[in-house]
Amino acid sequence: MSTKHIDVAAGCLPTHQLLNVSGERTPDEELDHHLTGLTEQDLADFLRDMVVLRRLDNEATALQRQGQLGLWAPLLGQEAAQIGSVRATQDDDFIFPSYREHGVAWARGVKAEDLLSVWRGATASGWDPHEVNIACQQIVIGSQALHAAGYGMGIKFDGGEQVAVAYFGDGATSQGDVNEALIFAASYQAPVLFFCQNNQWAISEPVALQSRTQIADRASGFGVKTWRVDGNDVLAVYAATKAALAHARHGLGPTFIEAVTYRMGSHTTADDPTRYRKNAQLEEWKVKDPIDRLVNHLTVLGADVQSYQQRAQNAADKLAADLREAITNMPDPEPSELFENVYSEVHEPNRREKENYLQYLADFQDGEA
Amino acid sequence: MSTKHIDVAAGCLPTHQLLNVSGERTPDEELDHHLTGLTEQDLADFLRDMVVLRRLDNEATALQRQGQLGLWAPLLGQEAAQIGSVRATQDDDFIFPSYREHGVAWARGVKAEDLLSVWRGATASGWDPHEVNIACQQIVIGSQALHAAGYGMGIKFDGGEQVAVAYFGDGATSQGDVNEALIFAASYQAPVLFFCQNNQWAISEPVALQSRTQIADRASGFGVKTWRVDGNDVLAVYAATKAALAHARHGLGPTFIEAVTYRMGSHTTADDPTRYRKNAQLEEWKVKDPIDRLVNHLTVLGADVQSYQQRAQNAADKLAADLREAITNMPDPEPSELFENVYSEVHEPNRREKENYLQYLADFQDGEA
Amino acid sequence: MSTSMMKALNQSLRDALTEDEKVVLLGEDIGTLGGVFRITDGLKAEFGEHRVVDTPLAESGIVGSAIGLAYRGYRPVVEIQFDGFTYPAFDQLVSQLAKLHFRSRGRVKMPVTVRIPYGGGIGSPEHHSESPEAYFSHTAGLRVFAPSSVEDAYVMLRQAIDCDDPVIFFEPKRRYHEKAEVELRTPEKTGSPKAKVLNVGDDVTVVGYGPTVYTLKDAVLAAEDEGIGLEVIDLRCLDPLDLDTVADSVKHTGKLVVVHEASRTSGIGAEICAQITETCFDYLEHAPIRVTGFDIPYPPSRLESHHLPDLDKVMHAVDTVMRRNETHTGGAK
Amino acid sequence: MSTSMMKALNQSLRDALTEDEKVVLLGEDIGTLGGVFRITDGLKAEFGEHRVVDTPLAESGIVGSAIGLAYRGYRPVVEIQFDGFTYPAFDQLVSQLAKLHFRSRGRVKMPVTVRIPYGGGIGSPEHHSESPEAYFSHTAGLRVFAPSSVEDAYVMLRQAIDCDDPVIFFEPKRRYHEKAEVELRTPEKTGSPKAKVLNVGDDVTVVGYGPTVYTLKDAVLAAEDEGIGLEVIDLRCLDPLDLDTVADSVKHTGKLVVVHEASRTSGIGAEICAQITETCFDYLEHAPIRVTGFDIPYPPSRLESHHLPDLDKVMHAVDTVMRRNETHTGGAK
Ligand SMILES: Cc1ncc(C[n+]2csc(CCOP(=O)(O)OP(=O)(O)O)c2C)c(N)n1
Ligand SMILES: Cc1ncc(C[n+]2csc(CCOP(=O)(O)OP(=O)(O)O)c2C)c(N)n1
Ligand SMILES: [Mg+2]
Ligand SMILES: [Mg+2]
Repeated sequence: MSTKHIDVAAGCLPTHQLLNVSGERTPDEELDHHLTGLTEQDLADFLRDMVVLRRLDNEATALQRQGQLGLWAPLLGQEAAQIGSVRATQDDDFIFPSYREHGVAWARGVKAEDLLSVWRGATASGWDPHEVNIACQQIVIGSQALHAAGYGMGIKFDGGEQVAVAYFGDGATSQGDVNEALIFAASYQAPVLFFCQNNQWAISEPVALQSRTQIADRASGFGVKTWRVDGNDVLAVYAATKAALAHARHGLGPTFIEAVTYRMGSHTTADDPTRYRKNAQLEEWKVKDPIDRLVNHLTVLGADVQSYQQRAQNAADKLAADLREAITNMPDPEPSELFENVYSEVHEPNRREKENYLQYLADFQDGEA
Repeated sequence: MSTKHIDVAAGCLPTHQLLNVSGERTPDEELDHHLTGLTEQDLADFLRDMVVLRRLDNEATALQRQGQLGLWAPLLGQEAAQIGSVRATQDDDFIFPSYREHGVAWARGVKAEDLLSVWRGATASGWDPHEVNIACQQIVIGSQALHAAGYGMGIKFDGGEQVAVAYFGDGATSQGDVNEALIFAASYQAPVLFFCQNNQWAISEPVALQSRTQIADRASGFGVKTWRVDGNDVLAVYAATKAALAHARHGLGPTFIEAVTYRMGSHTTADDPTRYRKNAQLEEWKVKDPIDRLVNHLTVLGADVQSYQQRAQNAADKLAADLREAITNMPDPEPSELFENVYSEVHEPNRREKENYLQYLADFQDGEA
Repeated sequence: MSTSMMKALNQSLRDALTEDEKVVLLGEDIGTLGGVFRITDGLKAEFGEHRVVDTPLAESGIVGSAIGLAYRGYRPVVEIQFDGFTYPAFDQLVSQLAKLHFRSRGRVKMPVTVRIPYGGGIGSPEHHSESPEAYFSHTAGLRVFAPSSVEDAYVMLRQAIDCDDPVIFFEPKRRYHEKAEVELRTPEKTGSPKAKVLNVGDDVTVVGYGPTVYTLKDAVLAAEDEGIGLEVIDLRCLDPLDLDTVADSVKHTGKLVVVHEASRTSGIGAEICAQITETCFDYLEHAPIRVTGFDIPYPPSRLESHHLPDLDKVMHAVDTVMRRNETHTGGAK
Repeated sequence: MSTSMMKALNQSLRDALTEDEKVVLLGEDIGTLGGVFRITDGLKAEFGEHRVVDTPLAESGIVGSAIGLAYRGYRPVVEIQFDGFTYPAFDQLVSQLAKLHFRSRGRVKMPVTVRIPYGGGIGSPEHHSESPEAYFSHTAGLRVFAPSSVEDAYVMLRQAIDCDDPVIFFEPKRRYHEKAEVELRTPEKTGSPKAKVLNVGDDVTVVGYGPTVYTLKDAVLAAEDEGIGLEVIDLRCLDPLDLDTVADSVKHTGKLVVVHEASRTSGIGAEICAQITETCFDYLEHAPIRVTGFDIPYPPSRLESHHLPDLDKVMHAVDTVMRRNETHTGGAK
């Protein structure tokens, strides 16, 4: 790594943390009240979510290794950032995710095999956006931030109570589109939450290459209300998201959250992180593991952690088995699908192309061609 | 104008002013020393520059009205922002202007008729960028900011002492490219000055539509050292530009200046500002006129203002007469130019296309076709 | 009633805004100013700032936020101020707008209309005279409309807005002031417009669209003087291309000239010539030829008359396919 | 010595960096990682971070800053990580890079090479398998190179970097691992590569480039079995198109099949068919036809084998122009 990117300017914004590494609750004047009403059962549910999610992620990686998926983008280490935020949303808040928000989609009810079907190359989209209020996953870095801005403008125009939420990474903040999205959302004071998972890396590039300030400080410059939170602290993420959504619902406009986390795994199954980052960094972050953190907290609270863990484990086992079964039996799509949904109303050249190709295939099978 | 854009967040950055409206020098701890060495003669030269420039601008508008130019983008009111900044640069600092920086190009030695030839539609470029160290004028809003970032990266890579300077407007700050340029320049700590003339309007759109914070505050969020200055105060502009260039030359990276000014005229000769802005605003800004300001200052200093003004007037008269003469006699380009410089090395289809068309024209003149 | 194309477009937007509250307009300077071409004149005053929206100066932002609005159930109509400023939005147009219906397996509709005043001939500076239609014709998932007449401007814009697919709507800006006696009626059907035979003739099929159609109408008269009958076809829709209409004509005339302002190489003319050669090979008496802009950046305006297809170039091409001038291929290259 | 295309490209960059200190590489992940395809492997270590530059994640930023570097006298070589991520840079490519030489009346040179790994067939997710070459072929001011072989990869990349005009350099990513016995030698001339006849044959001219050329080589053998002689031409350069070589061949064979992965409508195949019809009209025994990707967004990878031109589709097209299958036009549409 080059020296020129090390001296990042000290940020103005503090990093909110509600749980320290030992799982103790640390007070936070601004965010504490957003935890009001959260029960031990809720915490246990967070734990189950994160454990199941980690298992889903592991299973997907394994399935990729076995040739069942074309690729997979692990979320290992980002469970709290995803679960803490999505669990703070309402079901009718509309989410615009990138390609790594498996946890967000799953928590909203998308089936694991539907999630994976896209990575298998069997389909272009794993869910119906209007059913789960999550847009199609986005691969083009940063594009979805503008869609969220537009959706938020729509909420504002029609007087809705919802919030549009864009998820993206630290690398994405360098794209023009993300910056334009901040500008649009700010200009119309639209109810949009920009949720940035700063996992320290954009493939092989450290976050300091993208920004010499804290990413959260960047957003402030746009006049967007911003929080920087410990992204491995599910309570801090949850509380900040609650705060941001409340801000939007009060008509106060867009917000930004930088969730400081770490991509513990490879960028995708095609990536080899040993080529560009030191093991020491990984070790440092292991200590901050989001699941351990919550387990510690439940322990501090004196809860029956083991039974919660057991329950989570059972759910994870079941999910993994079902998932493997579903994926390994997933049929390939029919060739006719190639031509479907290119247009919402079939047009003549589209119709002919389909007809010709299916005829060609049929002739071929007849041994004619 | 819609109400939702009125409550712009109060900025953090102060607006530097070295001359108040009456022409009195107001102290400024940060910028004062950048005026060291500036003589009364220099001030008189600034005055001449601004007077000549205003005349050039008026003459161009008149020539457009008379059909000699296709279009013109007046700079009326922005003379101090342009002259103050360009006079602070070194000749080998490389400038990336937009389409309104007539003053910048002219001050660097571009002939008035060469400037206007582009607006006449006679040529694609009025100067040789490598001769005057100014890139071709840029119409696509914001693009040139990235070119400046790249040029600055080049200076950094080859250890040069120069600075790359990008000029753009308030509207341009909404373009992805300008934001990406800030990111690139900051990432490499490249010697780049982003000079934004906030003239309050992007055609019919008020600056508050583009940004709810002061534009200068936006730049700070990128970790770029920033000044906000009274753009109608030639001394403040000059001093801030000196400060920014020194910053870059000391290897401290990119800087940003927001010069707060006003577009006193129409966006272009095709525009009718009465459709979207109140006369009262114009009247308000007339009081802050940059030329009057400097005249007042010279008066305060006890200088022989009248003789300076006379000298400026004479220079302006001469320029206007020469310019009119040159433009009205400017020949149209030859059709063969259509095909030249599409590639630096002519290739076969390009050669054939030219040959065919010139032959077609020749036949046509022979009455054959 | 005599109406200009500008007024027809304005009325089309007004009627769409009136009939469907989900229609919203987005663009630079389209609100208070009414657009630099005044196409949206008066609409903000009439429908309010939440229906006619002045946007920050960022084309990717405009198209990207229109996509978000479509996700929300809106029917956004976007104005790109000039053709040459389409490209900052290219990624949103090509990777998002064009593909989202396919990506979502039909679950998300993208009824977004992108209005682009295009083409040259108005003495403008660089980037104000481009014809980028081929880029979109090559991009699956988009429809591309290119009206040439006052009536079509009205009707096809209504159709574009009603269409559940994204439509790139090219307005021939140098014809904005053309007038016609028309009654502006709400179209009955959406879908994509078909090509239209504007003049029936026996000798040469001449195909154009948008701003060049007026030139082709002049050519009909000029050719008549020479005893040549031109069958003139206005394509109207560039994607999907309705080449059945063209093929029917070429089967009759045996000769084809295609005209557009855009650069020649890999332009839409190439596609038309290639397809017609496929479908009409045995009928062709001469290779289909093209009259187009040159393969150069759009030139300074004092040279643009050379760059643009004009009556002389079209007639020269007609003579060529009629085998009346054998020496060289001239303007048609 | 047996070399892979990846290694040849890597060596080409290394040699260019060594010979001219003004050559700099820019891109995402090209430094420490050596690029997601490892084409720049080891170069940052060898030449330093001011020659091999990891950039922030912004394609417009990459191309725009390369333009600035070119103004400063550099010869930037840009990597776009995957074809589908070219579009955010489209404005800088089309309105700036392509036009600056013209705009400056020849005073500014833009010797920028934009490397784009392109095409499908590697089982990737969306946006990783596109073939956007037609967009650039339609854009005057750019050159477009598309090598197919290991040797060409080396030589043409050197030529691209040496060229004073901007070159969009398309690398056939699914052939990166192809190997050949070659000696990598510095080319003598710059300018644009000419088309190359890879196989001489009497019956049908088959034209391709980049990733499809391997398929065409297979077709030669398959056709031979059927007693058909294919003349296979590798275009190598897509702008300027060297169609003299193709025309010479078609004048001999009378039949043309053009093959590419990109969608068919307004693709480069259309231009080739249109031009060849113009120049070879009297020689053609059948309309030129195309074997291309469909007019659809690139499909999910489990369907991509249907979308891509393959041996069967090429042979089907050969049979069609040989008038051996009359019932329908099938894969060649
Ligand atoms: C426009 C665009 N450019 C390049 C890529 C290739 N790419 C995929 S992921 C990635 C890094 C993204 O980093 P970040 O935004 O931090 O998200 P993370 O992967 O860390 O979740 C890159 C460069 C892309 N998908 N889209
Ligand atoms: C990419 C792009 N979009 C739109 C335009 C049309 N346009 C020309 S000038 C202008 C306003 C620019 O405002 P600002 O940046 O404030 O500069 P000013 O004109 O005030 O100097 C617009 C929208 C353009 N030239 N480029
Ligand atoms: Mg990241
Ligand atoms: Mg302005």
